[in-house]
Amino acid sequence: MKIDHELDTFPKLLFNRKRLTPERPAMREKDFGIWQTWTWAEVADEVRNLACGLAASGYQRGDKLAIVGDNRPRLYWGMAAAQCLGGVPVPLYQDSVAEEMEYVINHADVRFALVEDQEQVDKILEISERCPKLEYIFYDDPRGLRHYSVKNLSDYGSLIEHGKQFDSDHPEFFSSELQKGSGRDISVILYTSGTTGFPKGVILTHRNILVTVINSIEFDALTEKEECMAYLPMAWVGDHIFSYAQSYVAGFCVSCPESGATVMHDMQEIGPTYFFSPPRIFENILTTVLVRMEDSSWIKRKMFDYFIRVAKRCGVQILQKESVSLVDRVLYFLGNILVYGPLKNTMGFSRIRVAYTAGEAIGPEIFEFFRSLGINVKQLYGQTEASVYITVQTDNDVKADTCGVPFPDVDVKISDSGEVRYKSPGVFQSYYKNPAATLETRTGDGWVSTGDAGYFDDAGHLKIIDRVKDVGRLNHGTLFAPKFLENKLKFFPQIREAVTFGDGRDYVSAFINIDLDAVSNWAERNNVPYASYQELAADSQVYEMINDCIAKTNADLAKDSEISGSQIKRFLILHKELDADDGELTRTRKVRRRIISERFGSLIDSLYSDDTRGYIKNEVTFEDGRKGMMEADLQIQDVKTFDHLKKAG
Amino acid sequence: MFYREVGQYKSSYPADQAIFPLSNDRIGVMIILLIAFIWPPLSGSQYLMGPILTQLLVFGLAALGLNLLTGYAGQVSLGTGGFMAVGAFGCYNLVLRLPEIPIVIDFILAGLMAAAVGVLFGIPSLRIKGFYLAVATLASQFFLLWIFDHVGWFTNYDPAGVASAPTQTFFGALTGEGRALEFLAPIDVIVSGPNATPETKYVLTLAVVVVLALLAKNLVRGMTGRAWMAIRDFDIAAEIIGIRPLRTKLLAFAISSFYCGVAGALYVFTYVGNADTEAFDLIRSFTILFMIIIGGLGSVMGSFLGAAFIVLLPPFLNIVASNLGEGTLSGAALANLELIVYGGTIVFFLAVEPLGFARMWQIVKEKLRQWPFPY
Amino acid sequence: MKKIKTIVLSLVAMVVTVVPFSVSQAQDMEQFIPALVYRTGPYAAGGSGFFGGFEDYMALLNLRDGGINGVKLVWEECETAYNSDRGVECYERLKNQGEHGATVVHPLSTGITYRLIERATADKIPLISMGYGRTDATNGKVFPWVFPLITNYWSQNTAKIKYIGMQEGGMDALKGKKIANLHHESSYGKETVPVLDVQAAKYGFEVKHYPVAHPGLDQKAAWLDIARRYKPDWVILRGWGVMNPTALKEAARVGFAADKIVGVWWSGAEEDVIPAGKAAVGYVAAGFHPSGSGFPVVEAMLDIVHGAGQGNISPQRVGTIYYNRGLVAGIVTTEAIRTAQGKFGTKVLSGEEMRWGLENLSISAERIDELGAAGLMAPLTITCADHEGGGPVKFSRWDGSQWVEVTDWIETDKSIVDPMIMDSSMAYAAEKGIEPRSGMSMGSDCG
Amino acid sequence: MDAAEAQSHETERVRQFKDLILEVDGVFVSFGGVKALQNVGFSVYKGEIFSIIGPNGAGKTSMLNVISGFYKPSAGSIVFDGRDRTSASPEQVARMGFARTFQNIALFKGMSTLDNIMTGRIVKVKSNFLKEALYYPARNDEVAQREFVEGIIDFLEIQSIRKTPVGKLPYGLQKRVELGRALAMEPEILLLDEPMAGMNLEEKEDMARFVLDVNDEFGTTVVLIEHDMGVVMDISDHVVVLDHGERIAYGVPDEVRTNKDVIRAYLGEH
Repeated sequence: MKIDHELDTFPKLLFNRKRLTPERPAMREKDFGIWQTWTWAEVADEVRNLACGLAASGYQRGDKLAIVGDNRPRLYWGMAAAQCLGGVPVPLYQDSVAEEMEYVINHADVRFALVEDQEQVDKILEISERCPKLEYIFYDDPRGLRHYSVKNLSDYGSLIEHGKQFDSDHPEFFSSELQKGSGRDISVILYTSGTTGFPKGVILTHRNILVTVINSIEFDALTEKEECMAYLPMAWVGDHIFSYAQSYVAGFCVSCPESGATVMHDMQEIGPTYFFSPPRIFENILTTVLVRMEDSSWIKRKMFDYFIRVAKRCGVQILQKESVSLVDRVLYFLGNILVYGPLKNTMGFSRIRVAYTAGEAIGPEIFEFFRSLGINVKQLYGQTEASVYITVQTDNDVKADTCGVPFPDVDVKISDSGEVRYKSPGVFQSYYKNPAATLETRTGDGWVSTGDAGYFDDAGHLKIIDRVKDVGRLNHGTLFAPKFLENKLKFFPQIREAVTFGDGRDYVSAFINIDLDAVSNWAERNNVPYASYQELAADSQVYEMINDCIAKTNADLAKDSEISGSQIKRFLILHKELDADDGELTRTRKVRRRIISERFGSLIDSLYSDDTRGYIKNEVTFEDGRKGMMEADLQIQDVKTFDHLKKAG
Repeated sequence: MFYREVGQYKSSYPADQAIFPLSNDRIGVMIILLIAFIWPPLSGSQYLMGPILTQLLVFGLAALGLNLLTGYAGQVSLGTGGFMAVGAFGCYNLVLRLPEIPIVIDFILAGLMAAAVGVLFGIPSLRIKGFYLAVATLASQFFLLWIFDHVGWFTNYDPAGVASAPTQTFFGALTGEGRALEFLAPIDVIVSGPNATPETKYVLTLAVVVVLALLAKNLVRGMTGRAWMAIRDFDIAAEIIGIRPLRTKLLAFAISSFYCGVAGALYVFTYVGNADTEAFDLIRSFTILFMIIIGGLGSVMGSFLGAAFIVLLPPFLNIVASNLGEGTLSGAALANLELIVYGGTIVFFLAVEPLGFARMWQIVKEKLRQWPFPY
Repeated sequence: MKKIKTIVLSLVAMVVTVVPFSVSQAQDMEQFIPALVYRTGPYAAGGSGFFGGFEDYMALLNLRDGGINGVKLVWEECETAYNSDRGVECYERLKNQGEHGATVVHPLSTGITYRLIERATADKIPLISMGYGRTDATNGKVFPWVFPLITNYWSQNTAKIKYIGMQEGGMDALKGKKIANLHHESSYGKETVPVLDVQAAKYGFEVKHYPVAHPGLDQKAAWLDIARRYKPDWVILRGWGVMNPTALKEAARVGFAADKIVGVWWSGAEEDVIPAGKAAVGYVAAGFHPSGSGFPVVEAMLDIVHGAGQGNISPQRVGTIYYNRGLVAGIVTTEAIRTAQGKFGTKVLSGEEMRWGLENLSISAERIDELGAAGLMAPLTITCADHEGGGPVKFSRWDGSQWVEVTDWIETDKSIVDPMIMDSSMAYAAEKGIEPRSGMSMGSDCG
Repeated sequence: MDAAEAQSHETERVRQFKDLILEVDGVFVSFGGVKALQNVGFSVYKGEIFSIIGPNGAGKTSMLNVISGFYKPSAGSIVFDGRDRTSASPEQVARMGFARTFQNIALFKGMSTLDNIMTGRIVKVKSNFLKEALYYPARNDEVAQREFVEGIIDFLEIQSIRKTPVGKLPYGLQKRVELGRALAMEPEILLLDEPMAGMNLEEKEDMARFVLDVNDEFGTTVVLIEHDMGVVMDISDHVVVLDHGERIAYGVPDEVRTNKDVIRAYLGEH
């Protein structure tokens, strides 16, 4: 892949867009009740002013600009502006607590910060004493900040004004800075949340990202006509690639929702053609769909169930243009009018041409559900360190349980220990100020370790089982892949989170988090009184319901000889929701197994004893940030297991 | 179910405030209008065009007029028949005495006459409200009809007091030889009188009603409509934000009467062909009040739905009854059955869905939008 | 519940749009006649009685004779509730039924007649307004399609003044007399105002018009004025429906003698007097036919039609004024069909052929006898120019239980009516730009 | 950078004003024999937050009704910006630059939040009904009003209820919408009739925040009535205390708080 030297950085691409399609929309944001729209020409001019404003404040090449906030156009422009000046944007998770933020700001040597609103300003002011390198804070939304008399704290508007002034005083400055940029420059530093220890700053150059992005645009034939929503955290590599980098190359418009709470509604309005999301979003959508259907009238429910069965039977085949019987085709057509179409409409998925799920494995049932409706969801296996793309599924060759084939220009191999390793033009430069970790991940031969266990199937598709360190074996030798089991459980709308144990044990057992939305809805309809999550979780009827779900999972597991032995024998329902504030989940809501084992050790012991109850007491963080002790005595239930039935022949 | 709203985002306020923000609705309305303009004339059914559709449109327009006053501005009126009569006899006299004027201008002038009369009878609304205002408006009903009954000039001294629509072409006598609009003569058509075709009359009525309905919709979604609704919902609060009560109410009376007046003119010229004061009696006023109650107060579409219900239900029941009841029920029983069903249906809607058809339609639409979900 | 409502509503909406336009297939040799009936509302007695007799007579012909020369008579009712708009709707709905559309229409309402004149003219369907409707339509040259058969309002009025004159002892005695014209405030009620004014001028009496608003229940003020202030010698009651018994009761209340009240024939039915009870005794009303069931044709109705269970009204009402009026309407209508068949052959007639039949209708005394209707109606001859036939009027007095004829047929005064009809109809022709038919002889062939 | 500086906006509100905007002088109001207001007078400075407080039945709402033109005082005068406006009608008062809210919420229940606030722009509209009927001639004006109103919706953080009929909103939000409608009038003086009545502490604080923000961001003079002294004292620049229709104290909050008559009026002895 060759990159034109004229277009080897994102700012250069931006100004290229201004030349090519000045009047096409570049960004939209729902604000003041309508979708405010900016064209490429407007964005380019705004970025120029912004960059000049930064320069006027003393921004130097190589300086880091922290970006904190929800997906707002101005924050994206801030990234581009920093890049214009040869600086490096460092997007931070907007819901990080002050301490997390402090670490990253200090570690990344951040001098400037562009933040969204008063909330973020307050957070940064709180830690500003401990962040001596941080000099300037700019904010987007002046609400409530008008009377803050803090030095070097100023609003976006005055930044732009200064920029205009600076630009007219130094008319050559901007262009020369723009031209100084090269593809080898650092484009962005993205801090990976990491399941253990401090976050690591992944350094990606313009070239890293560009090559991958250009390949991906070719791969999915993306055009400037795509519609895309920017709703995932800006600090996540996925958002950086999909909502920023690809847009600048392909020229499509990126839309920012009004707020986090209105994403689904805003998505329905925009109707993305190109969509990217971690499996969790798809899970949530499916749960919402099923819960809402429960409240529908009997006729509608029957109709829904019937046509979903039809879709299960032939939907995927129709999507993949395989041959399907005429009857099914007609039924599917009918179903499309009555169910699939309206469903996609309410989900905002009607116009989707390409959608990706990545970040972790998606439950096959969930995945098939969306594909059977005719939504072209594909799986992608990637990492921040690879500028996302490692393997990807091609249209019409999609299997629910694989991650597809290696992406163009990417080499993938499986190490002796079963670990997936890869090499690609997108591979990161290093972890910022962490050579040891860099060396550990990207070994001298240029191959990068992913930490995931997997293998290629006969068709050459990569299958990921679990984290290398998490895959274990039961005492009788059966493979124990916790995430695989957990995903199966999480398909049930009643189950929000599951944590399974089994490595080095005699059998598999599980912690369950019920889904409060789904279960409380059920409880209201069945007159089950409850006052809190804790009460609902301890309800015997709820236990029964979950028991059924697990039994169904066991029946499913029994079909496959490899994993039949890992059926779940015992489980309990946790009295609290696993929470990122307690460290039980990562900010991207991945389960932190080690911490959970530590925090709930006594319960795990009970699961592997004959006890019918387990006792636990530990510290929790409440929503308002206070901490407190919580204790509970939880019921433990056995679940029915099944013998593996060998298929005849 | 049929709504596909994905991708219908609004990037400007005019688009957000459009009458039909959803393209589905827009397309639907366009199709309905297209069918309405093309199908009945093609079908050639005079019954469909005349007593069914033209009647519906004429009374729908009158109901719309009353709805602007009662549904939007909250001023109850029982003078609808009177205002229609002003339009009807006004237009009759205009055409009779000034045949040069194109008919559409006559309609507008007739509407303006009704508006002037409406303003006059709206003056008490400053002091009295609700039921008492309704009674006061009765005065206009009686007074106006009395005038038309007793001043022979209005009916051109017809012995039976019947104003019979003269033959009039679209552009009026102005297309006559040597007149200003002579060049339009080849495309001029007869729109009233015995020689006007049902097609012409229907299409003209439809066009007038569509235009007026659009104007009404624009009014009620604009500041005028908001001022009316403010007066309706809370007159003291309306005053405190600078709304002038008298002006606002009188404007409502004027515009409402304008619509009723045009409806009256259409009644004479494109629907029945003639009218006496019987056509605009108190029962008519009540019927139109029923229309907006059943159709939905404060809804432009509801006015027409209510008119459709009141206008179409009797013939519908009559037809159904005479088709089903051949030999099983005597004619008298059938006729009474019709009354029972008719009255029962009205009571049913008043009790079960007091906000009328418009609200029901909204619910249905919401259901279709949420389909297959319940909410 | 809401869902069911939705479904029902959508069904209703569908049916409303579909049903009216399904045209019922006409079968062979059926002459279709619409019946714009009103069986509900304040005027139900008139509508149900008239069409009871009218339909019974058609049923009689069908049952007894197999129709007219083998052509069956069929009809369909449409309820107008005496409402003009609904009358128009019914007319439009029924006018295209039958092989050649409606043969003839009896609007049975002056208001509806007015609304239909232009439509029927355009549709070429004869409109028979027997004893009501637009008087100047008598001029067949201007109104080729409208037939106020037997006798029109103005003619009737001249007979009424003659009757009053007779009671006063000659027309000269009318000089200086005062007559109050208490009329229904509608096109029907107002129709005789001009002719009364003309007669008042001619005979030197004074007339004052008292309009009564629909439905006519509130006449207190009018009667107070009549009895206390105006003190007329005679009151002409031009009422309709419930207005009539109300008027009689009000008259009794203010002490105005019932025998000084002369009613028109829409105020002279049993239903108009029975509710007034004693107040009605002595009241005189005009009529162009008597009541009673003693006529052979009425007896045949009871025997054959009601005997076969195919009556269109309760048997008790057979022979009442309205019933007999419908019967007479049936006779003139079917005789016109017979006349037209004579010219055009035995077949289903078109509206134009029916008009020929009407314009050449001649019912002689012998024919009336043959029909079993002797005494029920006077002989009748219609021509192209004269759509009335100049029928005479009889007066009857209510004796508390039945109508007793008090006069023989009184001829109407053509010398007053004809010029007025000519003026009025020619004014209409001028306003509407109608070229009166010309070149017609008063003979039989109207072309 | 000094974090402590960030708190500077929380410092004591001792502000200086120089221009009088509203002078109420010797106002008497009575209904039948009941004297609602007796010789009440005070002055409001441009840009301040002015509170009228007092126990129940003190005549606070009567005072507000006099200012907003519902009551005509039998004696006394009201001078706004140097002009006497004692006998102006409510609608004239509104057009002069007064906006008010009501204790018992006077929203237009049949309309959405957006439409309710839009009605507040009626005094600013230049188009007329003919232009509106034709739509296009009035469109730019309508859009301009909408833009202004969206700013208020954003300011009051009620975006999510923009198109909800106000009748369906909870009490606290209705109060906010009513405030929004008043703000839409771009008033010189904002009259608030017990804006925090019936609210819980959190809602009260929110409302106090909005009142302060309005005063700060738009420079609007605020005259508010409150029964409860607590929250009001913190945000007011001047306070007048009424009791039984008479003025018993007038001054800056600290003076008023310690006034013996005020303490007595609030502690009882009615």
